[in-house]
Amino acid sequence: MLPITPYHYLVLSAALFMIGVMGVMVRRNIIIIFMSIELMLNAVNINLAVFSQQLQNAAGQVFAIFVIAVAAAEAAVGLGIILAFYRNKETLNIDEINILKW
Amino acid sequence: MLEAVVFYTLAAFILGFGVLVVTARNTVHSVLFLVANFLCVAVVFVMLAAEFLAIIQVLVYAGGIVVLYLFVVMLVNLKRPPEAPLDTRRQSRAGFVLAAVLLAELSAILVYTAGRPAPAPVPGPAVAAGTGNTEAVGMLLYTDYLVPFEVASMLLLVAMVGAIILARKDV
Amino acid sequence: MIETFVVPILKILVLLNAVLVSVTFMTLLERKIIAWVQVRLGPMRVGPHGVLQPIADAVKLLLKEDITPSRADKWVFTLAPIVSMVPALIAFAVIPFDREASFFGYRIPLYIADINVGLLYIVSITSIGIYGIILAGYASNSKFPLLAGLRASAQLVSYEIAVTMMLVSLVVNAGTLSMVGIVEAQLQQGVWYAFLQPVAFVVLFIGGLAETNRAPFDLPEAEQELTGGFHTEYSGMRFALFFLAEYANMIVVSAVATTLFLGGWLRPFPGVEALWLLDYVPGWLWFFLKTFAFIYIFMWIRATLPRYRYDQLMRLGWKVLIPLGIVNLVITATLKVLL
Amino acid sequence: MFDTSELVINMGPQHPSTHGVLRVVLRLDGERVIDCDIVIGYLHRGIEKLCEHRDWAQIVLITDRMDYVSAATNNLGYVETVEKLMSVEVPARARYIRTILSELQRIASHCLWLGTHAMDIGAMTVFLYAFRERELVLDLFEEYCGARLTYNSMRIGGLPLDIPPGWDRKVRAFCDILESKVPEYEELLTQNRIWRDRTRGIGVIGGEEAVALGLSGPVLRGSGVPRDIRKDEPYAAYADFEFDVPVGAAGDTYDRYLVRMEEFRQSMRIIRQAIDGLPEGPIMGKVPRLIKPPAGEAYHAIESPKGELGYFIVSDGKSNTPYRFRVRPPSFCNLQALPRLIKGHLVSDVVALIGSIDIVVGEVDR
Repeated sequence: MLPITPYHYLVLSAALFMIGVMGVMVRRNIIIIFMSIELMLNAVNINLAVFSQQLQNAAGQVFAIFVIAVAAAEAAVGLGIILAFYRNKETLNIDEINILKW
Repeated sequence: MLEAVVFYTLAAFILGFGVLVVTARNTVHSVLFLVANFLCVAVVFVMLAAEFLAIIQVLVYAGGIVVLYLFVVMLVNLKRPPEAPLDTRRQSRAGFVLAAVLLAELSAILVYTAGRPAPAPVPGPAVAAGTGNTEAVGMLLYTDYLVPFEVASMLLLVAMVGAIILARKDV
Repeated sequence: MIETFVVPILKILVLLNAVLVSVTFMTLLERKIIAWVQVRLGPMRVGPHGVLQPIADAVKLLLKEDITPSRADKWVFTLAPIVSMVPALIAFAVIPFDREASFFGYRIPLYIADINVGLLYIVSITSIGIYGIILAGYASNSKFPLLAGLRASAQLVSYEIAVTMMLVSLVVNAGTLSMVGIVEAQLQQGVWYAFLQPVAFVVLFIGGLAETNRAPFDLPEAEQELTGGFHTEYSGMRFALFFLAEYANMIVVSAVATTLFLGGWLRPFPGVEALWLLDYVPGWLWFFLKTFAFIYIFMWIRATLPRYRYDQLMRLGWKVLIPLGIVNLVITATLKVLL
Repeated sequence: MFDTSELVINMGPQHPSTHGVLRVVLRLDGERVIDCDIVIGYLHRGIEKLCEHRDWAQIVLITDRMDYVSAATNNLGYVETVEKLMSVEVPARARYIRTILSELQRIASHCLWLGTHAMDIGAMTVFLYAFRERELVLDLFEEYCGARLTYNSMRIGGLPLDIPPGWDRKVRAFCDILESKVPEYEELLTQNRIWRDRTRGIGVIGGEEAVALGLSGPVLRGSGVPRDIRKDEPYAAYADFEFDVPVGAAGDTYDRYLVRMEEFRQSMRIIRQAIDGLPEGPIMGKVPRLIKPPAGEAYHAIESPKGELGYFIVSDGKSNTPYRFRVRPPSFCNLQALPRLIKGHLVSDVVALIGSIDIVVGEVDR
């Protein structure tokens, strides 16, 4: 086994990102799509942490913390919208959430 | 050696749980795999000497955001059967293709840069020996990144108000 | 080799066993204490004064049929008790019982790890424990547990905010996040933080009651309303795990409160030289005495107070404790800057 | 908070807080109760019909089984109704002892109510304290008639037994004990912040509406209506004693609680007066060996611990069984206020309200 370099982490991050993209594209359940977005954000966070360590600069971690804060805001509002929507339409399928009016 | 073992195990778990999040038939299981995934990512952060980030990851992501997801899924799941896992129409095939293209692009970047020397360290704030990175992160947050920090707090406040308004019955 | 592997593993084994055994006997302790409050005797049949009752209970629960409801989500149903038990146990990793003790010539610190984010570690680990209750509520596929699960998630998430807020003002005083560091800071400043931060202390105690689902905040398992709450559908050992997790959490909260506010292994009035006689009592004994006092108060409260209602609980959390936390934090920080 | 749909929950018939086999079907919006249905009948034993096939003296024993935590008042209501039908004069001593017994019974019943009500709201110590005192009452009953729950303690025309020697002293001693214990309960509950938060403003019902719903007993008096049959239409020996009728003001769960707590004190007051003034004399009036009331009908109500317990009995004057036997049980009539009281409150309040109404399912279903 080779020593673990930042490239290993980057590949891991890319693969995780890819899984997230796949989830967004393939799944139709809006909650799953939200979770796939969270996966992608996590992949980004891994990247930031790796670069932070590589460059000996904590700013990368600060960015990761901002990402988490934004993810929290996104989850709160997004799930609020989902619930409000679900109350009216009784569906979570994103294909049926395409009319922007009800 | 130990690092390699831990890394590969973690990587396997992270990717495995990631795939399960996307493919699980039951949304609640999906959320659970997401939690497991986040916990593994937190361990990766510890390996990268970012303890504070790891803790925040567990506290905010696993302990806060995903609880919210679970909450919503439980409420929504009360009445309906789980949906079919994958969309069988063309769209899903297109999704696979697009994702593969993106993967190819990213790996191309990696391959392209693989031979180059690693960039030199950028001097950050001085980290006193033995105190870990919590102080460093805190220092940065409250000095250089004070404005973004305040903006983030405003964002959270607005999100909170928005969520409360959205969740009200009489929208 | 011995230093890096054998000693920590031994410590972990000893601690795990100690926690599990004390958790088992805490069930007896609670029954006895409540019985005495209620002018009863409590368990008396198994062993002298019922001291073997926990063992009898454990055997009974182990031998009982372990029922999984047919419409339950089997995997999650099995996972839930484990998820609630594990965080309670691993939280002990950073709790310092004493500075160090000597065994056969070795000077061994009486804690498993002293990480520099120890306090945050505990907060984050306990936030994972919520999943056990929510998942149990969901997986049972039954209405009472579901209601309990919803109650629990809302309750725990909101009280966590208040407690964390208070911990922040404590950290402002201590200047460190390490559990050992916090105790040392109390030694240096010569005062228990319970006297320096009385508001934080009280709120942490109330929040601790809420986070361990103890009376008067035991809504998720309110027997009279929800017929047992989230563990209605559980039986046998899985039920026992929930029970043990609750008690283990109680120990964690008590131990954390002791470390943070009552000076951990320090003797009372660590700054007063005149009480040097107290230094002869070993530190870990002080620690256990203080922790026990906390646990006793937990049980005492359970025997005395009625139960809050869900909306009152949320009101208390959001409209009293959290604003109190913010005010306390602002005052602490201001004083810290000015002084 | 986040809810999307109504949830229907079955509370009971097996549920720790429905006080027996009561089934309450709740329709919830989140934790808020939109509506509720009460399903009764799980404990129906056909007592009224059964009584129409037993002769007059045997029925006393069946009435024990209605409100089984308050058997003596059930007996009293029945025997007084038959006495009214037959126009029998009951000797003073018997009437005094009956009064003592029914007030002791009231204390026992209120102890049970207090214990279970507090337990439902989560104060489990009060439960054991209240049961400790109830046990003393049961001891007194055991000494008087040998039974601890279903006493069969009265006869048409009087009493089966005179009080045992020294019993009056023990009753007085019990009153002294209880006198010191009631403040103990109050200390745990009345001023307790959580208790007040849990009971104040819960299940408010105004006086007029309470009357319209046919409520009686402490539930009615909690709403401020000073209706007490002991005072308004005195029976047994109540006319000879001084006592107050406590009333509430707000008509909520807390006021109903206060009313019952005050009734503990008033009951002790009545018992003490009765013991002091206990006349000598026979304990049985003049009744024929074979009881056969003349043709006619009678309705007679007494104030049982739970409210107005009325018996309506028709005799055809020929057979030695009642022609028609009908009970107006206070629990049943009070229970019908539950849906009205519950609406808009939370699940936790449901148990507080069921406790506050103080039902015994044996009496509801008969």
